[in-house]
Amino acid sequence: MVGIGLGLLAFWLALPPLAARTVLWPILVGILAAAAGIWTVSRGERRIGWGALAAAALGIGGGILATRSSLGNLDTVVVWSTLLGATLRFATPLTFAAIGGMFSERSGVVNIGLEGMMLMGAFFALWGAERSGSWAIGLLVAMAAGGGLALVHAFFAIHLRADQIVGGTAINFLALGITGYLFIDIYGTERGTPQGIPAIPDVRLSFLDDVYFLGPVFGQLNLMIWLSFVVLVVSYVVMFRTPIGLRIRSVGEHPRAADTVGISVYRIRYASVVLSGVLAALGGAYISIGFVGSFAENMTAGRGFIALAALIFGGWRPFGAFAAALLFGFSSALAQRLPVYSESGALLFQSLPYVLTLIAVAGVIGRSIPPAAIGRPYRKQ
Amino acid sequence: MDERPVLELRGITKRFPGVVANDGVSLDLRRGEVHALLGENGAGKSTLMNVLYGLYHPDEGEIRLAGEPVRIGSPKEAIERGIGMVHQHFMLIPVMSVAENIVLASEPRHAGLLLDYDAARERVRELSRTFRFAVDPDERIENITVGQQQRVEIMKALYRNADILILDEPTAVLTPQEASELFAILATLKDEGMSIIFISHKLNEVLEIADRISVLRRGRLVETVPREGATEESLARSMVGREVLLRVEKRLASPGEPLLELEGLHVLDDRGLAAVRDVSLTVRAGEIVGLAGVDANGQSELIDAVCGLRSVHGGVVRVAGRAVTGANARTMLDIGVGHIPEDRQRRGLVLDFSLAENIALHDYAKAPDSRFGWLFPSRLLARARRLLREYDVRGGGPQTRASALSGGNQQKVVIAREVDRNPRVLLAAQPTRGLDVGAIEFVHRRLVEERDEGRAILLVSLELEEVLSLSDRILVIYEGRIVGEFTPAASEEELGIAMTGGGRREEVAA
Amino acid sequence: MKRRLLPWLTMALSATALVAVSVAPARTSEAAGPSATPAKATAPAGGAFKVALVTDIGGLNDRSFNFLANKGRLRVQNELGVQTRVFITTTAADRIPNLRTAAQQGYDLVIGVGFLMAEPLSVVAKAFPNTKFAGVDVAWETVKGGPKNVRGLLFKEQEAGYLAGYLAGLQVVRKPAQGEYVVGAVGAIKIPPIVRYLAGYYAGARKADPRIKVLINYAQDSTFSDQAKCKEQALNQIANNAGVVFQVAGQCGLGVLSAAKEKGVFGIGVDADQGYIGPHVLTSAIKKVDVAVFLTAQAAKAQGSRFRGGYNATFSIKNSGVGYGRVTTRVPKSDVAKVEAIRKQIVSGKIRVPANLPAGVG
Amino acid sequence: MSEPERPQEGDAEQAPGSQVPAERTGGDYAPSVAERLALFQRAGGIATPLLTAAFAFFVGGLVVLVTTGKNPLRTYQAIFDGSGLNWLFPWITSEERTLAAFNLQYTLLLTTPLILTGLAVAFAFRCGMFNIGGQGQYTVGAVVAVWVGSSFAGMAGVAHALLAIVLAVLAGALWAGIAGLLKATVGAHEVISTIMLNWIALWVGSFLFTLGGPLQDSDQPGVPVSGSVQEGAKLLVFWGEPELQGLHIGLFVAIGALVAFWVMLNRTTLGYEVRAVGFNPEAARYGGISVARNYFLAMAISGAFAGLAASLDVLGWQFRISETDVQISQIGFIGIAVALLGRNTAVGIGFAALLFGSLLNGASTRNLDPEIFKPELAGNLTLLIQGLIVLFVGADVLVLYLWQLRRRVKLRVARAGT
Repeated sequence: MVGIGLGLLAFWLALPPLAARTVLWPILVGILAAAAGIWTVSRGERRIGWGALAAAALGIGGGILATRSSLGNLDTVVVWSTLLGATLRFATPLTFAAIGGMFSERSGVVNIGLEGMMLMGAFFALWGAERSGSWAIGLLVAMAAGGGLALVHAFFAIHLRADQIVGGTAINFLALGITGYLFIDIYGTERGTPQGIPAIPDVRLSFLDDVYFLGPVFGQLNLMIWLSFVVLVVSYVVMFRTPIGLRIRSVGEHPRAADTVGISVYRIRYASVVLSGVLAALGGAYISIGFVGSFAENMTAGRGFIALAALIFGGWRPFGAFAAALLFGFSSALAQRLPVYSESGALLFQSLPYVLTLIAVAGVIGRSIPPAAIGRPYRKQ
Repeated sequence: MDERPVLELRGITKRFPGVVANDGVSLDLRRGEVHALLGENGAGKSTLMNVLYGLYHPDEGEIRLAGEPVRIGSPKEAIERGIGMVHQHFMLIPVMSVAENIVLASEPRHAGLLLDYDAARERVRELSRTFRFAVDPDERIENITVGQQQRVEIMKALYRNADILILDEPTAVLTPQEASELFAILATLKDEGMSIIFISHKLNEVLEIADRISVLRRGRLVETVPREGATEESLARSMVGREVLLRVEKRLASPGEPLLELEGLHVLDDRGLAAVRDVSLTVRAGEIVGLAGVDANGQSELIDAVCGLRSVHGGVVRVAGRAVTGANARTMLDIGVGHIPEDRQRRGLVLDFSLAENIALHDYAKAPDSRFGWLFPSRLLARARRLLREYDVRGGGPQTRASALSGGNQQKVVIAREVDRNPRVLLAAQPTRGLDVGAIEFVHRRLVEERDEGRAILLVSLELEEVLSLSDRILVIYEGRIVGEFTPAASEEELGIAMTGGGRREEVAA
Repeated sequence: MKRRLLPWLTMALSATALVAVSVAPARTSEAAGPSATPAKATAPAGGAFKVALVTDIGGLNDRSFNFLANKGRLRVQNELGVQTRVFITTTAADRIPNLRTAAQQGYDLVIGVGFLMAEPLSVVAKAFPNTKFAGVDVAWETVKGGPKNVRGLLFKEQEAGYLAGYLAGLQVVRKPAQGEYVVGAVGAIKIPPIVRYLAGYYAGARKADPRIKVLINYAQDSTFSDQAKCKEQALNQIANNAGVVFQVAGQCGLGVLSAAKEKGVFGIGVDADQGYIGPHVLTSAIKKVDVAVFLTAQAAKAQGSRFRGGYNATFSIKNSGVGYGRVTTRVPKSDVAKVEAIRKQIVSGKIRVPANLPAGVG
Repeated sequence: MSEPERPQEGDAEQAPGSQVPAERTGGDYAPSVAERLALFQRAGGIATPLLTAAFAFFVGGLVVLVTTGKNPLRTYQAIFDGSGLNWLFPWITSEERTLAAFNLQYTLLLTTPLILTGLAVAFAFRCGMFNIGGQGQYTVGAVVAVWVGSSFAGMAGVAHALLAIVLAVLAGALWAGIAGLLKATVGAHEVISTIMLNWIALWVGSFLFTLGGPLQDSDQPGVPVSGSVQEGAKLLVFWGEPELQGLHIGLFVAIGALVAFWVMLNRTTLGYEVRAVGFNPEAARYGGISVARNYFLAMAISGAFAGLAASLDVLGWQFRISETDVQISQIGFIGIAVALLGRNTAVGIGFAALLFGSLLNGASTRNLDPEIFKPELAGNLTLLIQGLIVLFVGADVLVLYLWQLRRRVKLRVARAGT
């Protein structure tokens, strides 16, 4: 409800009598509305949630249109298709990592090491692709590296029952050290990563070329973006439509109950954590060999934490997390385009995803209910 | 009835550090019978059943199924051998649906990979129809009643084709109607050839449902009797019978003015269900009022409400004439309510604090322990030294961590702290739980002394003997209500019957 | 009390252990050679001329000024036979200690890289009056106290930007996207050297055709390394019909060139000649930090105590301190000729390139 | 939108990581966070940190050996000498001593904020919370310190410095207090909220100092840097040259903070409450302590330490902050490793901060001769060692479990024998 209200407010803010001079306000409010919408949807109140989302879209769109016409920034203002394209590109690594995190956390293991696992993926994808000359092998190497680091996390969290948050922090430090060390050791300080590393190809859908709007958005997307859609759907099916998913969730909610019906809590948790590393690494691989084609130290630059936020924000559900990732992607994409209106303000706008998450965990928009046994090591009797 | 036992336990012994939970227990279960396992709290019933269900491994003895000796290493193996268990604390996942909970770990599938929800639902409906369970397979566990949850637990076992069903204190959480519905279900199951082990400490229901009754006491099997011929009195005697009766020397009480008064108190438990219903009682200066009852009948909630750790849902609490309903823990402490909590390790002590720090737990912020926020450890130590001597705490000095002490000495520290504050009202919840005889004696003597000092003491205990020997008046609590008042002259049997809901007609709960 | 002492003891023990570890091999290291430890390096090296380079945050592999400065250092070492050393700055706390250590260890010339070195140079130069200092991108006037042993090494990036902008302009006029004449440029953050590049670029593009619209964005990447951010900015500009995108963001800016490649438009490299990346790199706006470092070191070596500071050595098109790099073969030779003509006009002073963007742009 | 149901007793009462009533999960789990914390505090003060650090260095050494073929011992020795700790040796030459003195100054300069950000993590930890937000709290403190320090031109020096410090401390406290308040009132997990606050602080800080930002230096319009701290407000340098980033009296403030930390925890009622809540929130509640209030206060005090760290850096040697500095700084994160290695005790943190300060300074390129080890690699080696330390510190409960297990087995054997 609040969402719808906010969305309408966003639209209204942009309309002539008020004629907000900058596009900032309608967009901000609109994004809040969208956030509220995602929340409601992920909490089951679908109709209201979608309503809020629609209102938000309307608000943002209207806001942009209104200011655009009034300010005459026709040429520099958001071109919708590119904005959406950028949103997808921002969202893709987040989606991979967030869904990875979902598996881990749904099984009851907190994973703040997502950032590190992504970083491993980013480096090893590049290294693998460079050495083998094949991006596909690069991806496999990345998955192995991310999974390997996740295995370390799993071992400490599950078998040694170490604090999962401390462990995740260590994972992040480690990944930073490992990738930075190897990067310099292998590629040196001067050359950087070589040119012409096989990149993950784009998918051309030429039949879309002349389709209005869809063409520019979906006509040429990286394979990994499509893969993220696949992962999204598959992970939803696995988590909510298969016995495996049911077991993962049961282990995260009530491991003792799962144990009493004969489920191996340890095995499920190990598998889930490793899977989370593999998926997060795919997200990292997208950044390095999917998007920019090279590697830099600390390349993921905190995206793992945003993914974690998206996961929480999306209520530990694949589509919720995806929607949150899109929202964060959208706000990042917008943040890049805002300097047209207020240059230094753009820096402030960069913090929007974090503010949203903070509001979300504060329960202002809606309370996130985590898996019940999250963060608690399980000890067999 | 088929006389061949489907299940035999022979000489099962299970030890835990410091305790022998089961001591050579032998038991058999016949096809199509309800075999009740009766015993007080801590008699070893649950341990025995966990052994059977593969959660514990017995130190000695063997289990035979249909005459074959078997080793049950895990719940999974138990399930595979046709043993189903309904735990006292349900093993259900609140956020999942009934069907999901039931099929978990042996899910019907289609295409080999996907979970076949339709089949799962259909199976659940089928079970529901067969046994008249009336449970909606799509409802989430957290949205259904406790009685329905229990049926889900039973269905879990049925779904896995169990022919032996263990029910651990199944009625502890049920309303009377739910309990009678459960009995109807059990009767149906029995007719279908299911063998049932029914663990309980409620005499009336045992007599109502069981074919045979085994009584456990302190880890040992006392007797196995057929229902025919068993009476509440006979069962109560073998259940609570004592070898030695500890007697406490005490003078007759001379009660003064009322210090603790409860009027129509209502308190909810953690799930938001009524735990204490309309309780009114008065404790006067210089008397010990014993609150007798079986575990989980609202005692804990009552105590918590009185000392400000749980919100009061209705009614009035008065301490020394002043209405303090709903005051917080700090206020209650300041007004003079002392509280020996039932779980000294979880609540009564900060195990990683030193004894001196633990003794200061209530008064650290007051002179002489501190002034203007500044703590004086030396004063803490001095007081601790005095109290430890006075209460004969052994095993450590003021700087020893509480966790290093034995249970009895830990309890002495708690009592020392509570009593030394000179409270007007002292709530003693199971003050001797887990203590050895010497420590029990000490605690008892001390409580009586405090009574003679003029304190109003409300004693909650699951040990009938303790209540009888200490109290000046005895109230019996059953399902959150005070169901009777007795004098210390009452017999254990009388009390036992009241505590277990016997001796009176069940009134229909609201 | 005993319990409380334990952690204390532990720490003391671990410290002792560290010491033990370090003492044991100390003897072998002495045997190994005189330059084994920094301490040894202070030993007078017979008065031989030595050059030190202190980078700014961002690492040597920034593909930009740190990288080039280090390249210059290596050239000094190889061609002049001079002992050199690079000091890498990783945090704000490193700048002064690095400069100071370099001076203290007897390096005759210490070159700091980056405009944030102005402040540290001012204090270190004062403390070591006999050491020569130079600051890449440091304007001498901003070095407090006007020390005479500091030389600013400034570049007229705007001139390089101008040529790049002009060449870019020619391309979009020849082949407008969606009928629009648009060129773009992506800066890392808004700092003076970057702004100078952009100002020149803007003016140069307008010189090619006044109808040209110049898009200027910043990636807001202080680390100069998040290529994804730069690439997004470039993609956005390309979507807004930019036919050429100019990267002014070091390593981050490689993302800009990547975007250009992906979308089939031209990219322009910065600082170093990035033509090696591919034919989609139209050209590079070159800032010869390596040359500046080399020339400064050469002069300092030759002049000895006569080496002067107290002013800015400006590197411009005129003295080949800035310029443009390899031009892709995809453009007609005539364009190169046009750019050459413009270059000559700048050299002759006929064209004066502004160092700042007009108000309201960028 | 539906109002989410709230558990009866309020989440604030529960251990971190659990937002549901215990019974929902059975309650028979391995140690809760509070219990774990207790183990953590108790776990053999002697062996574990030493072993942890030694093991981390050992693995780091292996990495050096395998990847570069350099002698790890020589690398470590060079790092040690670079840290200036050899200044303490009586036998080094006077020439070496001069260099060592200068290195030690920088090491201690780095140690100063590390002590404080370590305390920022430790204080919250003692209350059962994990404060990952030290970096954000540091940033906010730095912003306020530099803002105050560069304004009020006419103000008397000492008062000016004090004002800047106090306001920075308050800012850090407030920033962390947000996370504390959220935990105390709605049970929001402090790890998530502090991570978010870190990023918000980073971008707000960048915004303030960027060109055209509100706090950007008006004297240097072309540089994204704050104004400079007034001469008078700078802290006194007592060792080394004041102009050359000598060692300022902030070190004593940090040591004082260590003492204050110890005193606060062990000699005040507040510390008593904090520790009680940290060890056993349920018992604390029973003892009449407001758990929620302590969550808030403990976070705020943690933030105050981080804010103090920032103000000392700003007034002691940094004097101005650039946009880059805001984004690059890692001091707050290293504080996590400091606190964990120091076992959240005052003395431990002091030594751990010194260790990490030494590592950072000793492994810098100015101290690590390229002959011995590639200096660019050294920074990452430091990170690696840091990660390993945190990983193994986190698992040192393992040592305790093994210890207990051994004892239990022994007991059983003994009993079986009789």
